[in-house]
Amino acid sequence: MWTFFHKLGSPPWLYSISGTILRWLLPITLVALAAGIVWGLLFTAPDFRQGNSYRIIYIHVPAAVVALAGYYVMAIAGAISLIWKMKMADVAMKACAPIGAALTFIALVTGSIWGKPTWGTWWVWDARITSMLILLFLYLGVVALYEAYDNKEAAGKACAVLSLVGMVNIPIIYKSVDWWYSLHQPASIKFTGESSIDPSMLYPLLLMISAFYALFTCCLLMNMRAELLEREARTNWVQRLAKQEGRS
Amino acid sequence: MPDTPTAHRPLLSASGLSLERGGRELFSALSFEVLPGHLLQIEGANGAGKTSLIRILAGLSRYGFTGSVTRHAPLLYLGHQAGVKALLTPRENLAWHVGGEGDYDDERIRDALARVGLYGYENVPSHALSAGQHRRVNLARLYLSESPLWLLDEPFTAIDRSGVLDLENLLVEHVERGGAVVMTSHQALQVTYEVRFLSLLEGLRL
Amino acid sequence: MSAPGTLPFCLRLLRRQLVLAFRRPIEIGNPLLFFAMVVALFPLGLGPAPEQLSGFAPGILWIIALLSNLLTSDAVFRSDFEDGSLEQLLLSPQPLFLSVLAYIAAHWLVTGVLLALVSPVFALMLNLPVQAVGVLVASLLLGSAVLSLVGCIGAALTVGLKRGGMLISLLILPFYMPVLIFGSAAVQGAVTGVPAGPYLAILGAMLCLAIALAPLAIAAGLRISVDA
Amino acid sequence: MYFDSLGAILHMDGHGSYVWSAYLITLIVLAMLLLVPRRRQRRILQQLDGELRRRQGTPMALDEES
Repeated sequence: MWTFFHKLGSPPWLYSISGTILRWLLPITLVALAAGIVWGLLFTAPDFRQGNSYRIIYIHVPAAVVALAGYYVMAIAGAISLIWKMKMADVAMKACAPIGAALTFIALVTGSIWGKPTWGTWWVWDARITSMLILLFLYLGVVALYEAYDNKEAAGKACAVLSLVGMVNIPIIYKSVDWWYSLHQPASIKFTGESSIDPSMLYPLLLMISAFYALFTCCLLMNMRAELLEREARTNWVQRLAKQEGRS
Repeated sequence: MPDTPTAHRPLLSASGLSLERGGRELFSALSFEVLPGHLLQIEGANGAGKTSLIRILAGLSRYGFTGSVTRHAPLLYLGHQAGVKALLTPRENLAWHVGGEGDYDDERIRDALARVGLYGYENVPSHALSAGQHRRVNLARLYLSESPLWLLDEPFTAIDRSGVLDLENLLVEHVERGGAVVMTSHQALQVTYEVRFLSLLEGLRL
Repeated sequence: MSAPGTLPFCLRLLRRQLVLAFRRPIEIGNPLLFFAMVVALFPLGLGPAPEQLSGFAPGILWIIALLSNLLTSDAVFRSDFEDGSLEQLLLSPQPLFLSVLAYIAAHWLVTGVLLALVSPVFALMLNLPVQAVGVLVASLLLGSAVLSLVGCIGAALTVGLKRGGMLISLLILPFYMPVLIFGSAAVQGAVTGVPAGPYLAILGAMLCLAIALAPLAIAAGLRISVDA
Repeated sequence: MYFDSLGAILHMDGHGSYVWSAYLITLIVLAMLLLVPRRRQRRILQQLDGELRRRQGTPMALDEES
């Protein structure tokens, strides 16, 4: 366990192992993503109430699920960097924020587009959308805080604290928004319950969720690799790498 | 409490301290111990990392360096800023100090302020005092403090000639009592006591 | 002579912060003035119809209280950071968790409590039904303590930054939202005759959680800010 | 395949514009997510390589300069 941690803490090792992982994971992810999109768009029957517009679910729900999970990944990485002072956790945490923000953005935009044919309006203050909006604010707060610090090491620590505070708060925020929505519930608007989703719709959805998770991992690793190179620019292994690969 | 100082037990020990800023190595593998009776002056040009080192020693800098610092005794740190609130009087500044070192009664505070040449200024609002007098209020903490280990960053800044003399005497008194002082300063100490020098590049020397 | 006990030390810090605040009364008056001015904005923006205003009053009052709290929380640690007192606080032998609570208590007393106490005046100006005024004050008292605790997290994380003013709002506002939801719901409930007890209990629960956890984050944030 | 023709795919019973725009935006954002770190990585390596060559002062660099 400890040696594994030590290895994780070694930048050249992390760089090379993440390169190997990416070589396999990235193609698989792209194929799964393409397959899921084609399946969801072309090979499933439309929803009996919402018609074809429900096909947006295949990107909206995965983006939302992974965006939320991404915040927890970020907070856990932050906790590791604070407790064990592991620099790689810092790098991972920093890389999570923009990806999570982008996924949250996707979830919001697709939700809004979905809302137009379903509810007849681009934006509804529904519990889930409101929660996603707050999640976007949380992500952007982390990005803004990171950018505001000149000392990047301090920036990482500060963002780690902020993301931990966010992790404690997210369940509270989600529960309160849920409760708030049930208090003010406009009667007619409701999702078709996802619990009763038909298997023929569920399988492509599960595929897409997995693909989004894989995509998140790929982006995370790629961002970490770039960040590693920048932080370790003065070391021998990066300079060797630059000689090999920089001249293309 | 420096009552029976065991001369060989260090008050502070640093091992393998290295610091890099902006790709430049300020110091590396710096190891030393501060024993009771030591008067240690950190040497180096502007930007050499003196303040960084003293902040690491105090425990204010916790990231960005390698090596370890162990503090075995309560310490008193005086930094660049005076830490004096303009809205409080010198007496209140000392009595309610956020450092939380001790309960000082008015008499002790009056004595300490008198020692730094602020007799009669106890209840004047600090915004009526000059920058040098703010620093003196801060230095009055040295007369109140019972911490054996003092970390002083440029204590002579904005202090006039007689103030410097008083302060030098105080430092010697403190180390003779079994305390220890680690300080940075651009000027050489005019004291008869043995001063140790810590060069950021070469390490400890006499 | 030895170091003072933790409780006396914290009370001394509290007293220091309160004296500092009261020696500059304008700083205490500013949030109240802000409250009054923004209250005046709403009739101008929404129209003066009393029924409409009274419908929005719980939300309006809570949002303004939240904003004035937010605007003042930036200053909690700033002057101590600038004059070096914060370094001394971090080096003090006292537990930082509790000394930080003293700072927050002072902030709560001079903003939250004061706002809660004057809020009935503004509630009447916005035609809030009289039976809801008591709940408004109670919810503001409880809620503003949570706001102070959470706001100080943002203050601690941004105190070292030159341009922290706007940033703190971005960091902290999302965490204010649950407090806003339950605080304004309590007042809304009182208007429609729903017992406010459960809402206040939830606010109290949030307060307990915040007291237990926020000082940890604030202490960590202060250490990072002083380090940077 | 659920749809009969390309036209039906694009139209989707009137919801086509919503569905397709949602997918398009998503794909653009995802593509950016993947391309930005890749470009950043390449840029860092190139800059570093240039820096190293400058420091060594190879004749190649002189030729390019003239």
